[in-house]
Amino acid sequence: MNQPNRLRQGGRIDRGRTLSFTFNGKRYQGHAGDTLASALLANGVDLVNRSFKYSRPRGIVAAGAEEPNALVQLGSTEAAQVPNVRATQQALFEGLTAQSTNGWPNVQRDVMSLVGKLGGRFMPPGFYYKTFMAPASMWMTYEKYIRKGAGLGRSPMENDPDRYDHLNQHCDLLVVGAGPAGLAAALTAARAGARVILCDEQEEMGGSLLASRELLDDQPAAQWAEQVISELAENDNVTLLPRTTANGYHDHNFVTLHERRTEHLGEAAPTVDGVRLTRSRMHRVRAGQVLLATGAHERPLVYGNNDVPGNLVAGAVSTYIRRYGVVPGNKLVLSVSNDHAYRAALDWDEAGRDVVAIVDARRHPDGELVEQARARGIRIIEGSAVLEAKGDKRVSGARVATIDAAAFKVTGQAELLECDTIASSGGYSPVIHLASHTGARPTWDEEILGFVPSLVKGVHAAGSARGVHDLAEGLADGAAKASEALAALGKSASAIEPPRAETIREGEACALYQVPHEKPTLRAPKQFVDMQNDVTAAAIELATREGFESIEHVKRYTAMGFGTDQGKLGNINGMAIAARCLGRSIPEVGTTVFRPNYTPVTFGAIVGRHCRELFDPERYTALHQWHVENGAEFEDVGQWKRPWYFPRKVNGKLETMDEAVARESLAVRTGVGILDASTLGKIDIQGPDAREFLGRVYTNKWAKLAPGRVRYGLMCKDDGMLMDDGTTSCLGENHFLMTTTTGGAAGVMEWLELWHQTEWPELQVYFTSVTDHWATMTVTGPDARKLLSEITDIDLDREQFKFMDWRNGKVADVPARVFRISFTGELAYEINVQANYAMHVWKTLFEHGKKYDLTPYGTETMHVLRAEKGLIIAGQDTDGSVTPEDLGMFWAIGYDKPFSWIGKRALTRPDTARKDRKQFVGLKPVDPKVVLEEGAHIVVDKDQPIPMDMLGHVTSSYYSPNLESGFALAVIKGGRDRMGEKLYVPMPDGQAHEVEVVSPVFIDPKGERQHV
Amino acid sequence: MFYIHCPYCDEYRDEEEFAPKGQAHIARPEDPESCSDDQWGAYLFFRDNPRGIHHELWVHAIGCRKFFNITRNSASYEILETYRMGEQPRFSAEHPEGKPAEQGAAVNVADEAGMVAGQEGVKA
Amino acid sequence: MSDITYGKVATFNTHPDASIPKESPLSVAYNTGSVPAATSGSGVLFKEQAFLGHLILRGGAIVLDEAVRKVLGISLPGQPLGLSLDESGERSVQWLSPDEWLVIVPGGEELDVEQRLRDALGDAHYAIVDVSGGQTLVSLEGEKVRELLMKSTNYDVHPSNFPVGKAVSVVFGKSSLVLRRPGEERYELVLRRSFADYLYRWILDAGAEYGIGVQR
Amino acid sequence: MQRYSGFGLAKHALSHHENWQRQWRNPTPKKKYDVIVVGGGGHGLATAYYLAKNHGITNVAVLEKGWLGGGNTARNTTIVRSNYLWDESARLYDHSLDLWKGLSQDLNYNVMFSQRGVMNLGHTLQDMRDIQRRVHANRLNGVDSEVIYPDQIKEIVPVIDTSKRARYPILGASWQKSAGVARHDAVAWGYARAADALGVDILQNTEVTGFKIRDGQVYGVHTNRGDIESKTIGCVTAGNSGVVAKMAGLTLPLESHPLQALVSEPLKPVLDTVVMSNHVHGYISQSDKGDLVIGAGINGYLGYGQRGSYTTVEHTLQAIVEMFPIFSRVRMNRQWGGIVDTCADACPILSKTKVKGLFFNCGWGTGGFKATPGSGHVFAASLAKGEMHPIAAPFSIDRFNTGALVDEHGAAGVAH
Repeated sequence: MNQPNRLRQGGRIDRGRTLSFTFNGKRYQGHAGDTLASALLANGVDLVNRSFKYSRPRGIVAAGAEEPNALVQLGSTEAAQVPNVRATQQALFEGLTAQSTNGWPNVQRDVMSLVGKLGGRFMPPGFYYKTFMAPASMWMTYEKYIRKGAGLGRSPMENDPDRYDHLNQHCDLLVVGAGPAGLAAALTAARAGARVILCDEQEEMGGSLLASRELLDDQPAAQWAEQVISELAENDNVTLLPRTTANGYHDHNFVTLHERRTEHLGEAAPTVDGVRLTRSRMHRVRAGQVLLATGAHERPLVYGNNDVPGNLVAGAVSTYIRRYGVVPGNKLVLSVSNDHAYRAALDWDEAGRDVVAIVDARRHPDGELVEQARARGIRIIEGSAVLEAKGDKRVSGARVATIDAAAFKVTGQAELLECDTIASSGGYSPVIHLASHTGARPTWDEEILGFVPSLVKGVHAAGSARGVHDLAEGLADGAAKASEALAALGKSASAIEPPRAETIREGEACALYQVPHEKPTLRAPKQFVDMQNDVTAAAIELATREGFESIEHVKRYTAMGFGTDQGKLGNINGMAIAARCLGRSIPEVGTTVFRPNYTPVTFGAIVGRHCRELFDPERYTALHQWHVENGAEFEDVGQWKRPWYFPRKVNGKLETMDEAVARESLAVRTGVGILDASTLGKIDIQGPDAREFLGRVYTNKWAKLAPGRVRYGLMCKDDGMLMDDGTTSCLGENHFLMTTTTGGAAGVMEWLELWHQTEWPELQVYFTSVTDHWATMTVTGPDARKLLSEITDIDLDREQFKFMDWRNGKVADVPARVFRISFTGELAYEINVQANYAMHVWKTLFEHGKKYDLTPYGTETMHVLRAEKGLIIAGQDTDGSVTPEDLGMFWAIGYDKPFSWIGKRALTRPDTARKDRKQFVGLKPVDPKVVLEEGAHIVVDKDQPIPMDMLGHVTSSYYSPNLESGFALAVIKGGRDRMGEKLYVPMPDGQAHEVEVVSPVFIDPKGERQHV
Repeated sequence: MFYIHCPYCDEYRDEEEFAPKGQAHIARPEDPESCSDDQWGAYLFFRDNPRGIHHELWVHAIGCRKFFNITRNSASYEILETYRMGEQPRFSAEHPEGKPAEQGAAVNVADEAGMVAGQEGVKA
Repeated sequence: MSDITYGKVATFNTHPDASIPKESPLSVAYNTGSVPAATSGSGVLFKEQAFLGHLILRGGAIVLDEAVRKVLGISLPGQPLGLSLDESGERSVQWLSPDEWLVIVPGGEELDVEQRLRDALGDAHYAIVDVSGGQTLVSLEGEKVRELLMKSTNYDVHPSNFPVGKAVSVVFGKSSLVLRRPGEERYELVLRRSFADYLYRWILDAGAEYGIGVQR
Repeated sequence: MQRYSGFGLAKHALSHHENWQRQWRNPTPKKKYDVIVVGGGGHGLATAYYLAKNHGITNVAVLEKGWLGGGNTARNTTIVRSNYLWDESARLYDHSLDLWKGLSQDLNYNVMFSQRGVMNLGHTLQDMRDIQRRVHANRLNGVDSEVIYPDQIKEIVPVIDTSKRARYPILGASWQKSAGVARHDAVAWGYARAADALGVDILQNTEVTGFKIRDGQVYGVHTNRGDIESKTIGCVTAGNSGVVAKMAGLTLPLESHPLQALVSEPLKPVLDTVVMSNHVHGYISQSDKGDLVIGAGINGYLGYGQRGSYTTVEHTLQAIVEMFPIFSRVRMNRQWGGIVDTCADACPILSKTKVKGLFFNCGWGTGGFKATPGSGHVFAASLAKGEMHPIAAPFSIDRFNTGALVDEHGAAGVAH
């Protein structure tokens, strides 16, 4: 028989469907409905991994999300690799390929285990902090070797073939967990007509009912679950999400649910009708109310060598037997502190295998299940516990003795019981993780010996999740809590009548966490608390001895709870041990704080479809396609794609940027060029107080700007620093069109609204963004008038249509507003048309522009041309610490305006008024071939030793084919008083370029060219 | 991930649609020129920064684009109320349970026409 | 002169002769992206209503209501997030904010509507802005539209929260748009021109699993 | 103090680790100290240590309302670098970097300062201008820093996507080889142990509830464990500074915001350096345990909840997967949040106040961890002398009134 531990019958697997899989290179078989863990156990695979620090052999301990050991690397191809998959949560599929994450050369014969065995005692908690300090220079070398041991699984080295997405959900009630309480809750809410989402992390909904011994309405509990689920599935207002983990609980009832849509089907998502399914989906749920029916995790007992394969938690044993038809061994010793766990022995017994003994820490256990076990003749060893497991790669025996739990000591002679499996139960910890994500601190409940969740507004817990472990009570609790939750929304829902469940009388549990050993903890065999991080009881004891008294300190010093399981099995035991060492109670030691995620979540699922070509919007102008077709290189400006330059093929070779820019700039200075300026922000401003408003937000004056005229303005924040600039045109007495920088558009729009809505609501003015409505084409250069006159009815006569005028008319038969403004210093017309017609106008300009060699240019040439004119680019020549005065733009500062405009007051602060502030100047390299590096700094003394005194930096720098020289703009301390001074720009190679401080206006200082 | 009741759209909307804009009720001094440097610095930079109940300015950036105020607990993140520009909060550090009705939320601008009128006193 | 000055405000007829070619904001998407054909199995049908007239109306509700009724025969939506249509369904007024509405009319009507509104409004304080070149209307129909919307926006599009006659500005992918519900089976999106290509690609990607089809 | 060494460790192993001493005492508060440091995080403990070690002032109490090192020290992404733009900040952070280099030996506590290099990527032309500007300034200030380009980036970080495919292709980066990461908890513990050994009283679970001030001079604090007197008090309370200042009747020019971070599951080593991107907004390194340590952005609202918005985490991971598409199948283990006190100019406050004897060291925003030794060092000197140390002087509160801000925003939108 190739699945030695598989029972002939029972369980919820489909024996008719056999699946093959590969683990550590060896092929095995399992069945549909198996998890990888149940299939491995069915095949008698004990050793699934090596531990992280000591490389100890490890087996499967649990059956769900709490599993600390069985982490595997999944995937048969490089691209499909998934690290650290929990075998207990991975559904088996045909062809599944997995490997242990640790162990070299393999998990059976691991070289590092020698280090673990011999060196383990040299690695107490904090050993890194105490060693590797000498000599100081060696640390990086030591660390290189330490890093070699890092990590569990490995990242794929190829790109993910899979896709992910998000679904935004809203509901009245989100029920997390489809066990008894969750199902009762969902049914209650659904029948009341509420919008319900029910999610459950497992392959199949039903939770503990799927492996329960109890009957509901005289049928197996799983049948009741099936009936409820099918009723819910029929209901349009209910969304059922199996294989879906509620992984994070965020503020105001925002819960993320991670649905694994295809991980049970294969290592990569299948393709259906030519469309690849999304591998997983994040449901971003905003719930009116949330009901947590997340159940409880069983706590294992902490005893010597409790990590040897064959040690399991008791409930997992039942789950494997009842749900998967797998008995994970032959001879069981069960060590318990409570009645509930007796089920494991009963199930084991019914599976036809040998229960060696039940070792009960209580002196006189007396519940119904105890009686049942006794009645079957199972040996019950009272007042005792397993002190220590024997065995290396599999349990071979259990040392058992009577103990005094309260006094923490062994009171009797140890007896060695031969066995291959030890199951233990120290009680049940409600799964409080999600409730704790909200910041609410859980509280210790002495009656159930566990933390119960504190709940913020809108959150409820039911069933085991709040310590109501009895089945009948849990069902009723779920229904009652759902009805309370809906009442909080003002909806009435009467709790459903729960199915009949027998009530099993259970005896009182006793508190037992770490089992005492004959030897003191520091000398006893290793007693593991957090198996994934190899944290032992001794480590916790040592931490407390060294003064780490807060549980947070203990956790951080020992790394307890920092694994991928976040201490689901170990944290409470660890706290109990810390409490014992410190002589305090568990609640005095503290609570544990859980953070999202409940279980790890694929980055891809969090990213969703916001990746690759949809990572961030690309904004296009109406002329984008022309730019692409004409070979433009693009620059990212905000989210816009702007043409950067248009390289031409010259002699079969594509121009470099420098070549293209030189050609483009000369074309503008000598002929005519054209720029797509549509990305500039444009804001329509209407209202009787529009003019007053402009006067308050701009530094300069607006009172007298007449319709038909345009003015340049500077905008500051109230700290006096330049924020944005642009031109504003007067369209009518009460009507203006403001332009902003491309990057500043949204910010300026919000800025205007902010001031209007919060400070000056009495001003009658409205702002509307028209950035996308208008396409803007700048035709500029000495031939601009000639070209434009061919296709417009506007009178372009220099006297009729002056610099800083705007006119309207038709361009290429399309109604247009034309602004005679210039960012190049040349004659320029900015043509604005409704964007739908832009392509026609643009193409018509090129048809007529052929004879003038109309040259399209991009942002780089625009930068060169404007820099030659000394025109700033806000955000490049300024950086949030530059005032209009620093820029020397006194002509644009209305000192005597009646209203104290935004930014004015700040200019007179002591530092802002300093005379030696950094001021905007031009720089001319003494060697004309030199193009200074943008960002380079300027010094007086090039030979000054480091640190050098920096005067300022180069903000813009280019080669100018017009000047036949490099030139730059800069901000320099006291720059305006340094005209003609020779300064230096030191470079990394030790050279220093000599530069002369000059006016920032390099071409046409009188502005004659733009006025022609 | 806050769920914020926009007092203008009159419904709860996700935090992603909103942008926080700092402490609420900071009025620009009426006469900046007569402010001392310290007074101007206080207006620009110095903030209450309380742990607990706090009034803050938000804008429904992707939505109605209106600015409004939120009274929120900066430790628990619970939102106690949202209110329009020009209105006064009902909840505050002094009145964590809310002011009695006759003093609080005096201006409740229900109709759109009252909008502009309701904005008077914005600077308070 | 295309500008006509209304008192102290300029209006502008943006339209040339009908013979002049025009391009909608989705032209790049159509020309360079994929345009899947609609089939009987398409769970979502995407159809652009290009070249409509879009106007932004600013002002007090009471003042505007009368003028809008007079000019368009539609009442200004009485509630926030309201959407009113005329009988033909071709003209609509949508609440955007307490003092802002979006009017959509058949293409070419916008200047006439603006001028008639201005005539009706006289000296009141208001603003009307033509934004027709800056946005486009898209309709989505089909049984999977709601799920596609859920993939794209965090707004609750369940009929109980988003009934016919409602319209909202929402986050959509990493951009934003106006989402409208003019009829039981029909949803509308108002896309900003510069984001249209991104939004189109987003919608096609989200709709792939529903066999989305584009009607042109 | 019990000296730590590899040899000592071996000796302890043989005695089953039964003889380790406490790393710090749990003393009873005295009535009076020469100096009180409020706040037992990295900066506060460093301040106390340097007061004792460099200035011979050992009658010092550190008052910590919770557990030492439990605030931002325990919550940051441990990046240590000094390539700041402005002279003032470069001096401060480079002073700190110098101290980092010998810190393990100085404290006899391995803080695992690992100089694996930090790169700040540029994705736009303006990014590159800012990077050039900062690197040039660094060089002239004597700070290790260079500009590198995609080929070099790919060589240092083979798993990064430097292709043109990206929405915002990588154009270059600034690269500080001597920068790196350190083990955050160890820094707090190392300082605590060393300060304690010099006589400093570290008082955990001791919360300041008010200040005793007479005639404009501070002379003590009220705490939940009784009043404690001192005429020199330094508040090093990070995110809680606004709340503490209020107790002394002061308002500070800062706000406390949530800042989040997250880690992946542990992976075999795949990323050896720290990679930061201002533009797509995310930063990442891999710890010695194998976790990818990822920093998310700051939220714009006030928040003392140690939680932030989920969208911030989403955006950060989008950025990480954009830069490292192979990480798409890697899984996020855990996220958490801290409270960062931020000033308008993204620079700290190291300052006297209107109350004589009361000093503040705060406003480190998102970048405090790297400054821990330097901040403690200059703040201790300032407390000892009653006058701000020259490196600290530019960071006075007055700058918010005079306008002399040290605006690091342009240079470090992700100022970690």
